[in-house]
Formats: sequence, structure tokens, C-alpha cells
Amino acid sequence: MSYLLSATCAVPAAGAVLTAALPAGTTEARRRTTKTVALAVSVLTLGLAAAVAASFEPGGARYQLTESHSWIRSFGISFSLGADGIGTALVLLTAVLVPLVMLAGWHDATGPVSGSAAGSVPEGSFESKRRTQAFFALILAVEAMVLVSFLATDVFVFYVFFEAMLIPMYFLIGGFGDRAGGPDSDRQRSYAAVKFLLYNLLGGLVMLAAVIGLYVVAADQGQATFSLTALTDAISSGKLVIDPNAQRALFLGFFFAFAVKAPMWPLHTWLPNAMGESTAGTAVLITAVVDKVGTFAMLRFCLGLFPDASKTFAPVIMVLALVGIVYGALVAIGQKDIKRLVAYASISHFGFIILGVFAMTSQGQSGATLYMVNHGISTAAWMLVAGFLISRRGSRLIADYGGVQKVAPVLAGTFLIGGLATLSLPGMAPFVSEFLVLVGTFSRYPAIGVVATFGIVLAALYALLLYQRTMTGPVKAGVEGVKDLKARELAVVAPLVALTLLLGVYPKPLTDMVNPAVNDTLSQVHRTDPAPAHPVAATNGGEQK
Amino acid sequence: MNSLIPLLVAAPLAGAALLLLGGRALDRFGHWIATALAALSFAFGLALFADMLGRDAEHRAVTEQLYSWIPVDGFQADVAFQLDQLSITFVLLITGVGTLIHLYSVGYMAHDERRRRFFAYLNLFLAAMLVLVLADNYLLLYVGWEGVGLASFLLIGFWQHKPSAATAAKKAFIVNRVGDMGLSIAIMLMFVEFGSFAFQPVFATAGDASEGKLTAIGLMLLLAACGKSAQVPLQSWLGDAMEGPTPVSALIHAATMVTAGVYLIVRSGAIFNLAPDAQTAVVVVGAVTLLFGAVVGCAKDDIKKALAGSTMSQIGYMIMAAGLGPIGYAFAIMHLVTHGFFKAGMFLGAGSVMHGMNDEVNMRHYGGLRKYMPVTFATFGLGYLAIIGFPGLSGFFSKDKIIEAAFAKGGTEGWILGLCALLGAAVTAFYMTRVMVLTFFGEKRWQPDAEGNDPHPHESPKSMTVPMVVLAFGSVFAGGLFVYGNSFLHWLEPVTGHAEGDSPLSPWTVTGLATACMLAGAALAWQMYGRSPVPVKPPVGSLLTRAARRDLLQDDFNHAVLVRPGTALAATLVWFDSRGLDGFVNGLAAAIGGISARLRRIQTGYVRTYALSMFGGTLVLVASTLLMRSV
Amino acid sequence: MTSTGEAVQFWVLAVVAVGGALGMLLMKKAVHSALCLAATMLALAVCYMAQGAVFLGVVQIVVYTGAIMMLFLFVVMLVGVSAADSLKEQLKGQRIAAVLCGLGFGVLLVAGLANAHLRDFTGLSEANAEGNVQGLARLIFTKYVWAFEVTGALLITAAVGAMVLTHREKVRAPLTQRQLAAQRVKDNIQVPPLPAPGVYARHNAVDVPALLPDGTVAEDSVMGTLRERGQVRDVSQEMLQRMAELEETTADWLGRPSSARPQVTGPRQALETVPTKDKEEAE
Amino acid sequence: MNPANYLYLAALLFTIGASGVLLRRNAIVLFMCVELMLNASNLALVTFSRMHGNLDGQILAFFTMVVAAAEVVVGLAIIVSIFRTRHSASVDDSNLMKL
Repeated sequence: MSYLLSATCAVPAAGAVLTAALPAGTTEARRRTTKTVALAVSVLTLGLAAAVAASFEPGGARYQLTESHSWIRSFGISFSLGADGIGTALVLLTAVLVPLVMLAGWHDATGPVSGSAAGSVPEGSFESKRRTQAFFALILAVEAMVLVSFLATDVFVFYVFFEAMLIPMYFLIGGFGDRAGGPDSDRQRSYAAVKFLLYNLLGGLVMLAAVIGLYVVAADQGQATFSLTALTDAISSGKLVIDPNAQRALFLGFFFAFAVKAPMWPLHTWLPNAMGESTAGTAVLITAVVDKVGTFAMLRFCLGLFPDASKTFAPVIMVLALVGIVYGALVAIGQKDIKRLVAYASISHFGFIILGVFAMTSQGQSGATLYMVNHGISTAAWMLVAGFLISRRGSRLIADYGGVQKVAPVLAGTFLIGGLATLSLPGMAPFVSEFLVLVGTFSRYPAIGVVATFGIVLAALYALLLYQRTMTGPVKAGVEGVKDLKARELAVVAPLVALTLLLGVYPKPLTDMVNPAVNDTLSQVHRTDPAPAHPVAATNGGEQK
Repeated sequence: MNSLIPLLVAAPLAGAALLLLGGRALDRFGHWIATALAALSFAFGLALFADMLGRDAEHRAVTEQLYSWIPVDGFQADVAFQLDQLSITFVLLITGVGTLIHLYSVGYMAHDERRRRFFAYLNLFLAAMLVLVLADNYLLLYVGWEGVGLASFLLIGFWQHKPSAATAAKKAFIVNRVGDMGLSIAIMLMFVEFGSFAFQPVFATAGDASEGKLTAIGLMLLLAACGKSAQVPLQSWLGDAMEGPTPVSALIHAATMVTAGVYLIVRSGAIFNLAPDAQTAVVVVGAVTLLFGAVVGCAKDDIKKALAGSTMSQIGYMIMAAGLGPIGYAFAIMHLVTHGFFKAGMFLGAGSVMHGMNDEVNMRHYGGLRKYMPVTFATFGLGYLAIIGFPGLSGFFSKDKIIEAAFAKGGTEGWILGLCALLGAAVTAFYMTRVMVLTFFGEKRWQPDAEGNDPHPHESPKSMTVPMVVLAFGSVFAGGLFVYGNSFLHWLEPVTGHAEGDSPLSPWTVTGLATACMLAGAALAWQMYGRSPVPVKPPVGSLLTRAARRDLLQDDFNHAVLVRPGTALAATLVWFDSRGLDGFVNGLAAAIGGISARLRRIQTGYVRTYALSMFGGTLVLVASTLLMRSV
Repeated sequence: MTSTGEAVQFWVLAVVAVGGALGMLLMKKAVHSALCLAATMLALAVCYMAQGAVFLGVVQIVVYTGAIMMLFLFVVMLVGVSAADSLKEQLKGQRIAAVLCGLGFGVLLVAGLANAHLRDFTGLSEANAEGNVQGLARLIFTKYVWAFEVTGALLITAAVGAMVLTHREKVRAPLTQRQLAAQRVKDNIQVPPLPAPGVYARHNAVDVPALLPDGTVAEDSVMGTLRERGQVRDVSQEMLQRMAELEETTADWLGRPSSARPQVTGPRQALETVPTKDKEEAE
Repeated sequence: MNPANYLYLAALLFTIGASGVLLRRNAIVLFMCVELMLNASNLALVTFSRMHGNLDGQILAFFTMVVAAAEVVVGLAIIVSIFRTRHSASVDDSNLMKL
């Protein structure tokens, strides 16, 4: 039993404790040590994640590097981890993004809470002394919990960390904002934080009930365990038969939590507030990492544990996702606030992911998994550049910008790249995943596929409208002072852009990693891809020659 | 030899990357790097062409597999190039004209501080366009398809500080996106139908599919073509696209990119041949657009917009020809190539005129320029003769063939199409003569520009005139070269196939009619603009004229039907999101808060009240337990 | 079944106990309640002994009635012997609810007991074979030793806690008499010493305030605690009465016309109460 | 006589004590009522031990007494300190236990 996975999860956790314990950052030097330590820890985590990916054989068993430490014997709960293709991909995403987020938020946690609160935090008070430690420790804590959720092969363990994630996120949202808010930005932010917490807590509690219910049902049939692998095996082998009604109820219990987290229309309203009020880095953590746990869990738990119920509800869910795609895009077009626009764009993208998951075709689900990764990268690039812009101008309103490309061409360029990635331009990573999702959906539900295709037009509309309004045209008053990207910020954006292009041109490594897991999932739900009506001869242009 | 094919794409791509990442260091000589790489790519093209000539017709098509792009079970998308007669034709056109226009831009953009980026975008465009024509499957074609869209977006909006330019760029991209939607749906249909979207397998098995499916695919492809080639109803972006620098208009919006739609339809001939309804749709679109564009071209005073209208109409010809099926494919491509020459030449000429006239675009402020810029006049004139189909020049042959093919379609629709084509020829002659006369003949109507300094028209530098001359040669001789022994037809036949229709009219009759129409149109234009002095302020004009000046109200239509409802819908949804959904959530929270505020009253703080409740509670508990016992 | 003697004893004691309890419940003054409770406890102590719990009986008398109840009485003294509850209940419905609950509870308990069949009794004869105390000791120091230790700890804690709660930190050194005098002169409220209580040649009790020349009481001649408890015995009225009678008789004897007789005026307003500072010192 | 009467007596006393807690406002009297309740339970315990013929009941009663003593000590201390600060021993005067 290798301890690689638990090490990967433990390092950031330990790092969080260490960072929090560092001497209070009254001086800039101390702050820097804190940041450096945190960054080093996250980079170390990235190294471990890379090791995980390296030691993962696509051809091998679904769950690899598995390890299990007994926890609560009497309930058959064990702290068991295992990496499958999907999980590994997302672990990599998380490990890559966290250092960049830290680097992007390098100065977010030094000053007072926000512009309006300036001076409200007396120098030397806890607020201003420990802010830096708190910020970076919280980020590391989030990373650790997310990693565990991606790797957990025990339903209970997953639930615990799925919920525990909320605590550091709550403080990240509520305690640290960009300095661009209005006069009552503090109130707004705490409102957003509480909203985030309550929404997700509600979902989590419903899920808890479902988790317990699942255990009870399983225990009745002699499967008294929370182990995901054991349960799925029992279900697929027919040793464990959950009667349809119970199965539907349990499915809904799980799905509700994930749909809130994802978030799926109409449970999305917490996301714009949370992303709008928090710092750009936190917003990236929310949309690119934490929310992915939701969609990921749909794929791993909902489908794996309740195949029949998933099939029953798939059409409904897909329609909701479809609404989300169009709705999110349209609302994004109508936004006045840059970060809220990005948030609604993300809602639209989550619609695509859910679409792909429940289309239950190999293209759809591989596409959905790739989509999680690609959306994470591209949105991170877009959002972080937006954050840099906002931190310069001190406003989130689109109307306050104009002609930025004149004064800060590199910033404008990267922002454009982020936008193009978001509208999934071919040659960039999101295109691959989006097209796969569309094809996968279309091959089972043509009508939904066609409507979803409208999403690409709307995406172009909001992305380019934002670019046009902020970057082009004559230079607006107040924008002249905007400086171009600094070295640190370039160091943040460059890797993201590089990844976007690389994964757009050569996604094969990722797909090879993901495909087996997807096929396994499909076999769990007993679904096979619809065969083409008039299949071409085997040697089509697609085969590798 | 095939290993050259990727290099064909790689060269300009490398140029783009180099120039974009290179930074200010490359500002001084970056444009020469770009031009050199374009030329290199052209050289590769020539080499491959020669190599292809060396083989016999059956073995000319080669495919070059690079790597597997998106391998998912049952879904294989590869990066693979296919070089056959059709694609090599385009390769040569793109790289050739592209190189010339690079050269031209060196002079034209000399004073722009962002020249490096301009050339990077040009290279990017070349690369994308080459991917488009070289792809061996529709998904890779889609990559090029949107890639050229991106390049066009960047280049139209190159002068981003002008809001009009930024808006035009966005508009072009969005409208193209609508077309791209069609293409992607078509790809999905193919995948569902055939389990593949690579050219050979799909075309090979197209016969098995039901005609309905094929029609659907065809219509979706047509939608894509409409978007990219500015055909009705997705034509509205081309006029605004003239906001871009003139070389861009010449390369992208005249010679190459806008003709991608024609390429798509001709390439997908195997599908269209089996879907007559789709073909009819194509023909109708083409015919409508060719008249639409011509009418718009007649009314515009902006020289570039007039040329844009004519581009639209010429592409209408091509699309119509492509819609005629095997009868027309080859001719569509032929006209595409010749049009590439003369229209690019004329745009460059227009650019040179603007260059000399302080970027003045209004033809009513030109006049009598032939003395001042002789080379421009000569090249532009040759292009003019070519496009109106003056006997012996390239446009004459290619357009003539299309008109013949239209009649050869046979039946009433044959007649209708033929007459449309003839009418188009007449109108083309009219507005091109108008442009020619207004610009180069008549008395001077020059106006001081915004800064108030009068224009001093002068001939453009060598780097600009040389390409114009070369293109002029092309526009003179290309046609004759192609029809000589039907060389072009036989060249393309293995790819597109060919069929002789039964024309009700003999070729010579058609030629006569076409020439007559051309002369009539030209004469009318001379009558209107050559004889009488031209007012500097445009006359009010008839209803049709005014409509045509507003692009036949296409923008107003889109605005009324799409934009305004769209914005309204977005606003409504924003309201609904904050008031409706979020309002519900917040309302729930408020309700709970209120209830708990009520419940708080129970906490009187009097110990004895608490004691009482405790005692009562115990009472109830004990009672219930006892009852349970007794029951 | 038990002996008649015990039966008699029980009924007597039961009456005493219940009576005491009710008394405790109904007496207005805390002192009386305490005494009633003491009675009940004594009765219960006897009950214990009667039931073979000799040791407990003794403990009950010594510890409870002897120590705890005394403690109660001390506190009562501290807080005020005659400080009585006002009879009006200010919590609405509390009284009725309480009575109902009480009755209901009693009924329940009694019903429960009645339902339980408690016929067979194994007396303590063999359990107490070697003596009650020895038996208890054996259990305490073997079976319940752990609980015993814990209760010991509890007692210690309680004692410390009580000290902590009642102990008041002296924030400033106590003022000397000189300082007090200086202070009194400085804030010039009551420069001369406070008047002594008692009315010369009539009363000398501390709870009788001195009378001012106009016959009103000098509140601050009575110690603060008594004032706090409202135990000041005001005798001004009868004094004035007597003065009036004296005037009458003298007037009659001199035969003055009633017009010339001085009107007896009632006592003026009492002085406003002395400032709180002094009051605290008085406590 | 049936020794169960002792239990009835205990029940009666307990009830009286309980109602006393609810009725009286003087903290000291309140305490006395609590004591009464404890005593009642003690009586019951003693009776039980007599029923079962073992001394455990008495042991329990003994512990009850100890705990009661401790409780009284602390409780009275609290009452005294409250009286010091608020010059009143009525439980209704100290109703700060609310928002």
C-alpha cells in the first residue's frame, strides 16, 4: 500500500497549519516569509500530484495507488483513497491552479479588508496582523480538502471533506475582498459569504441524509460499508439491489448537494455574489476548483451508486442544464460587473459539463471531464487577468473601462486570449471538451444538442462584448494610469495560456487518462454509445496510421 | 515530399508566434520575417505543385497523417492533411496572393507603430487558411474555419481605438459564429450518421444515408458557407469589415477567406450531389446574393464598400455555380481564382488611392486621379476590365462559364438562374464603371481632410505598386490560361467530377448576351457619371438607392429582429435572476429570520418560567412513559 | 407489613413532614420557611432511622438540620430576616400553571406507585447484620470508593468555589479614620458625626431613628442595613401626639383662648436619604 | 401498614418542593424547596433499600446528601453575591438571561 495519495493530501494540510503558525506579519519581511512558505508548500504539492499522474497507468485498474486506513470500524468507514483517471486529472488541475492563485493574490491579504474599510482596521489589530497568514493558510486548507474529495473512495470520507471545504471557503470569501467594492462592500461580502455557506450547507445536509439512507439500505442487505468500490461492485453485480423509489430518493439527495455546489440552474444564485465580492484568486478557487467537486461527484457517485435512477432523471437534468447554458450566457450578456459576468459565464459552462455527464456517452463524459479541467484553466486565466485589471483601476464596473489595450497591450492581449478560450475557440483547450460534450449529447438527444450549440454563439457574444467595452475604443478617464502586467502577473498568466494552447492542440495524454474511467462509469450504468446509422469502413481517417 | 505539407502551415504559424512573442526587439524588421515566411510557404506550395504535376491524375491526392488529436472511444479526430488538386489550387492562391499582400503591407503600414502585430496577424491568417484548405476531416477544417475568423476579427479590429472598427470586428466574429454553429451541427450529424467526419469515409458512405439526413447536413454546411462568405442572410458583416486596413480587405475579404464557403460546398460535393433540395437552396442563396451585392455596390460612395458589395455579388456567382453541382464546381473554383486576382488587385488599387488621398474613402471626393497615379490607374483599370468580363480577360472566361452552366442547369430554373446571372453581369458592369469613373475620370472633387490640409495625390512606393502589377497580370491572363484546352477543368475533375448540362442556348449565344449586358451596363454608367459632373453631396436618390446605401436595410432588419429583442431578453433575465430566483431565496431567509424573532419572545429570562417549562416537560415525559407502559 | 408502632410513628411523622413542607411553601418570611423545613427534615431523619438507616438518620440531623439549615439561616439573616415576598405574582399565569403542574405531578407519581405492586419487602435485617454503619462503610470503601473519591473532590471544589464567589478583592487600601474625616469635610455632605439613634429618655433601640427638632425622623441615625431591610421603627407620630397633649393640658391649665393656642403641625418631609457613598460604608 | 406509604410520602414531599420552586420568588426559599425535593428522593431511596434488602439505596442517599451540601454551599454563595450587587434576593429581579 503506497502512501503517495495521502501524502499528496497531507502536505497542503500540514502546510496550512505551518503557515497559520508562522509569526504574525507585522512587517513586510515577515509577510513575505509567510507567502514564500505557503507557495513552496503548494509547489511541493504540485510535485506530488505530478508523481501521482506519472505513476498512474491508463491501462491499469480503475482505482490505482489505493490505500485504506480503518477509521470507524463499527460503521464500516475507512479513510480510503484511490486515484482514477478522472480524479487524477482534477487533482492535477487543483495542484496547478493553487500556486498560481497564491501568486496572483500575493498582495491581496496585506492591506485592510477593502477600500471602504480602510482605516476601520487599526494597525496592529488581529485583523491586520494575521491576515496574511490566514489568507494563505486558508487557501492551503481548501486545497487539501479538495484533493481528498477528488481521491476519496469512501462515501463518508468524501462527504466529510465535501462539507468541511465550506469552512475555509467561508472565511476566504467573507474576510478578503478586492478593493473595488462600493461603500458597503463589507456588508455585501459578508452577505455573499453567508449565502454561500447556507446554500451549500443545505445541500450538504440533504446529502448527509442520503448518505445515511444509503448505509441503512446497504446494511439491510448485508453490505454494511461506506466503501464506494464495494458498493458499486455490489450494485453492478446485483448483490445489492436498491428498490427504485428508494434509489430515486437517494439519488436526488446526492444530486441536490452536487447541483448546488456545481452550481446548476436554478440553484446558482450564490455563485455571482461569491465570485463578485471575493478576490479574483478566491473566485478562481471557487469556480475552477471547489465547484468541480460537485460535477466530479455527479460523475463518480450519482452514476456509480444509482445507475437506474440516473437514467430515470437524466432527461430532466439535461433540460435544466440546457436552460442553465442559455440562461447563464444571456444573463452574462446583461451584466454590468466584470466578475459577475465571468461568474454567469461559468454557470453556462457548468451547464455544458452536466450535459456531458448525463448524456451518458463516452464522448459526452470524456468531454465533461476534459471540460472540468479546461474550464478551470481558461476561466482562471480570464478571471485572474480581470482581477489584475480591477486591482489597477479599483472598479468592477465594465462602464469604467475603455481603451485599455492602448495603455496595457499585454494585459489586453491576455484578457482576449482568456475570452477566446472561454468562447471555446478551436485550437484552445475548451473547444475540444465543448465539442465532445456537444457530440456526445447530440448523438443521444439531438434536439438538446442543437439548442446547446446556440450556446457557442452566445458565448462569443458575451466574451467579445466584454473585450470590446473594456479594452477597445478611446481611452476612458481613469484608465490612463493603468500599468501593463508585471513580471509576477505574467508568471501567473503565462502557464495558464500555455496550458490552454497545449491541451487544445494535443489533449491526447488527458484523454488517454480519462477514457478508461469513463468507460467504467458507463458500464456501471449499463449504457453504450448509440451506434452510427451507417458506420463507415473501419479504416476511416480517424484511425491512427 | 509529403513532409512539406505540415511545413506549409508551420512556416506562417511560426512567424506569427515569433512576432507576437518576440516583443519590441522585432519592431524594426519583423515585417520582413513575416513576408519571408509567407514567401517560403509559397515556395513549398510550388514545390508540392510541381511534385503533384509529376504524378498522373489518379495518384495526385495524398494525405499526411500527423497525430491523433482527440482520441475518444468511437470518436477519432486527427490532425491530418490532405493535398489534392483542389487544395493545392487554394494553397497557391492563398500563399501567392498572401505573399504579395505582405509585400504591399510593408509599404502600406510603414507608419503604424503596431506594424509588427499586424504582420503577426497576417501570418496567423495564412496558417489558419492553409489548415482550412488542407484539412482531411471536417473537424480540422473547423479549426481553420474559426482560425480565419479569429484572424479576420483581429485584423478588422486592428485599429481598436476606433469604436467603429472594434464593433465591426465583433460583428464579423459573431455573425461568423452563427455560420460556425451550422458547421458544427453538420459535423455532429455526420458523426451520428457515419461515425466519422473525415472526408473520404464520409463521401464514400454518403450513399447509404437517407436523403433527408443528407439534406440536413447540406443545409447546415450552406449555413456555414453563408456566414463565412457573406451570403444572404448572413451577409451583413462584410460591409463593416472594410473598417480594417485595406490590405486586409484585399487578402481576407476579397481574395481568400470569404471564398472559403465556396471551397466548403465544392469540397462537400459528394454530399450535395445526393441532396438536390440542399443544392437548390445553395443556388437560390447564390443567385439572391449576387443581385443583392450588386445592388448594394451600385449605391455606395465609399470605394471600399462598393468593392465589398461587388465581392459579395461575385461570391454569389461562385456559390450559385457550386450549387449547380458537377456542372459548376470547377467553374466556381475557376471564378474564385480569377476573382482572387482581380479583386485583390482592385482593393490594393483602392488602398493606393486612399494612401495618396489622405485616407479619403468617399469616391465623390476623388476624380481625375489617372494623371496623378498612372500605375494604380493601369492596374485598377485592368482589374476593372477583368471583373466586368471584358472579352479576353480572365473575368470574361470564368463568369461566362458560370452563366453557361446556369443555363445548362436546364428547365425553368435554368432560365431563371441564367437571366439572374446576365442581369448580375449588367449591374456589375454598371457599378464598376461607376467606381472607375468617379475615381479616375472627371474633374477633381478633392476635399481637405479633417486636419484641413488638401490632398496631394501621388503614386505609391514600389513595395505597393509591384504587387498590384503582378496581380494585374494575373487578372489579365489567368482566365485564358485556365480555359485553354479546359486545362483547369481537367485539373479539378478527379476531385470535383464534371458533368455537361444540356444548355438551351449555344455557348456563343450566351457569350454574346453576356457581353451585350456588360456593354449596356457600362454605357449606362458612363451616361450617368461620365458625361455630367458628379455632385459632391450625394443626391437624395430613389427609395431603392437610399435602401441600398443602407445595405438594403439588412442591419436595420437584424437590429429590429435580433439585437433589440435579444438585449431586452437579457435585461429581463437579469431582472428575473436578481428579483425572481434570488428574491425567492432571500425571501425564504427573511421568513425564517422573522419566525425565529417571534420565537425569541419565549425567552423571558425569568428562571421560574424556565423551571416551569422544565417541570412541565418532565410531567409530559413521565406521563407518556407511563401511558406507554399501561398500553 | 410492619408493626403497628411503626405505623403510628409513620402517620405522626408524615403529618409533621407534610405540614412542615406546606409551611415552608406558604410562609411569607424566609425565616419561617427555614424553620418549617428544619421540622420536616427532623421528621424525615426519624423516618430514616425507623427504616433501618440509622447512620443516614444521624447524618440527616447533624449535617442537614445542623449544618445546612444553619447556613440557610445565616444567609437569611444576611439578606434580611423579615424581608418578605410580596404576595402579588408578576409572572402572568405562573401561579396557576405551577399549581396545576404540581397537582398533575403528584397524581402521576401516586398513580405510578399505585400501579407498581410493592407487596414483598425483604427487610434490612441481614444487610444490617453487622451494623448499619459497618455495612455502609464496606460498600463505600469497596464498591463505591471511586464515587466516594469523586464526591470528595466535588466538596473541595464547592468550598473553593464558594470562597471565590463571595470573596471581594480590595481594590484600594481601607481609609484610615483621619482620611475619612478629611474626606467628609472635603465633600461636605455630613461634616459632623451622624446623629445617634434612639429618642432621649424614651427609646434606646438602634432601630428607632432620632427625631429632629421639628419632630421628623433623622433617617441617617439608623444603620444602613436596617434601612435596607426597611426595619426602621418610626416613632415620630406618637412623639408629636404627646407634645400636642402636653400643649393642650398646659393651655387648659392657663385657660388660654383656643385662638391663641399653637397649632400642632404634622411632621415635615423626612430628610432626603443620605448619599449612597455613606450607605456603602454603613454596610 | 405497608412501607410503600413512605414512598407516597416521598412523592408528596417532592411535589410540594417542586411546586415551591415554581411559586416562590425568594432565592433562599427556592433553595429550601430544592432541598426538600432532595430529601424526598432520599426518603424514597432509603425505602427502596429496605425493600430490596441491600444498602445500596442508602449509599445513594448518602451521596445525595453530600452533593446537596456542596450545592447549597455554592448556591448560597451565589445568592449572597447577587444580593450584594443587586440588593435583592428575588429571582425575578435578575432576568438577564434573554436577548
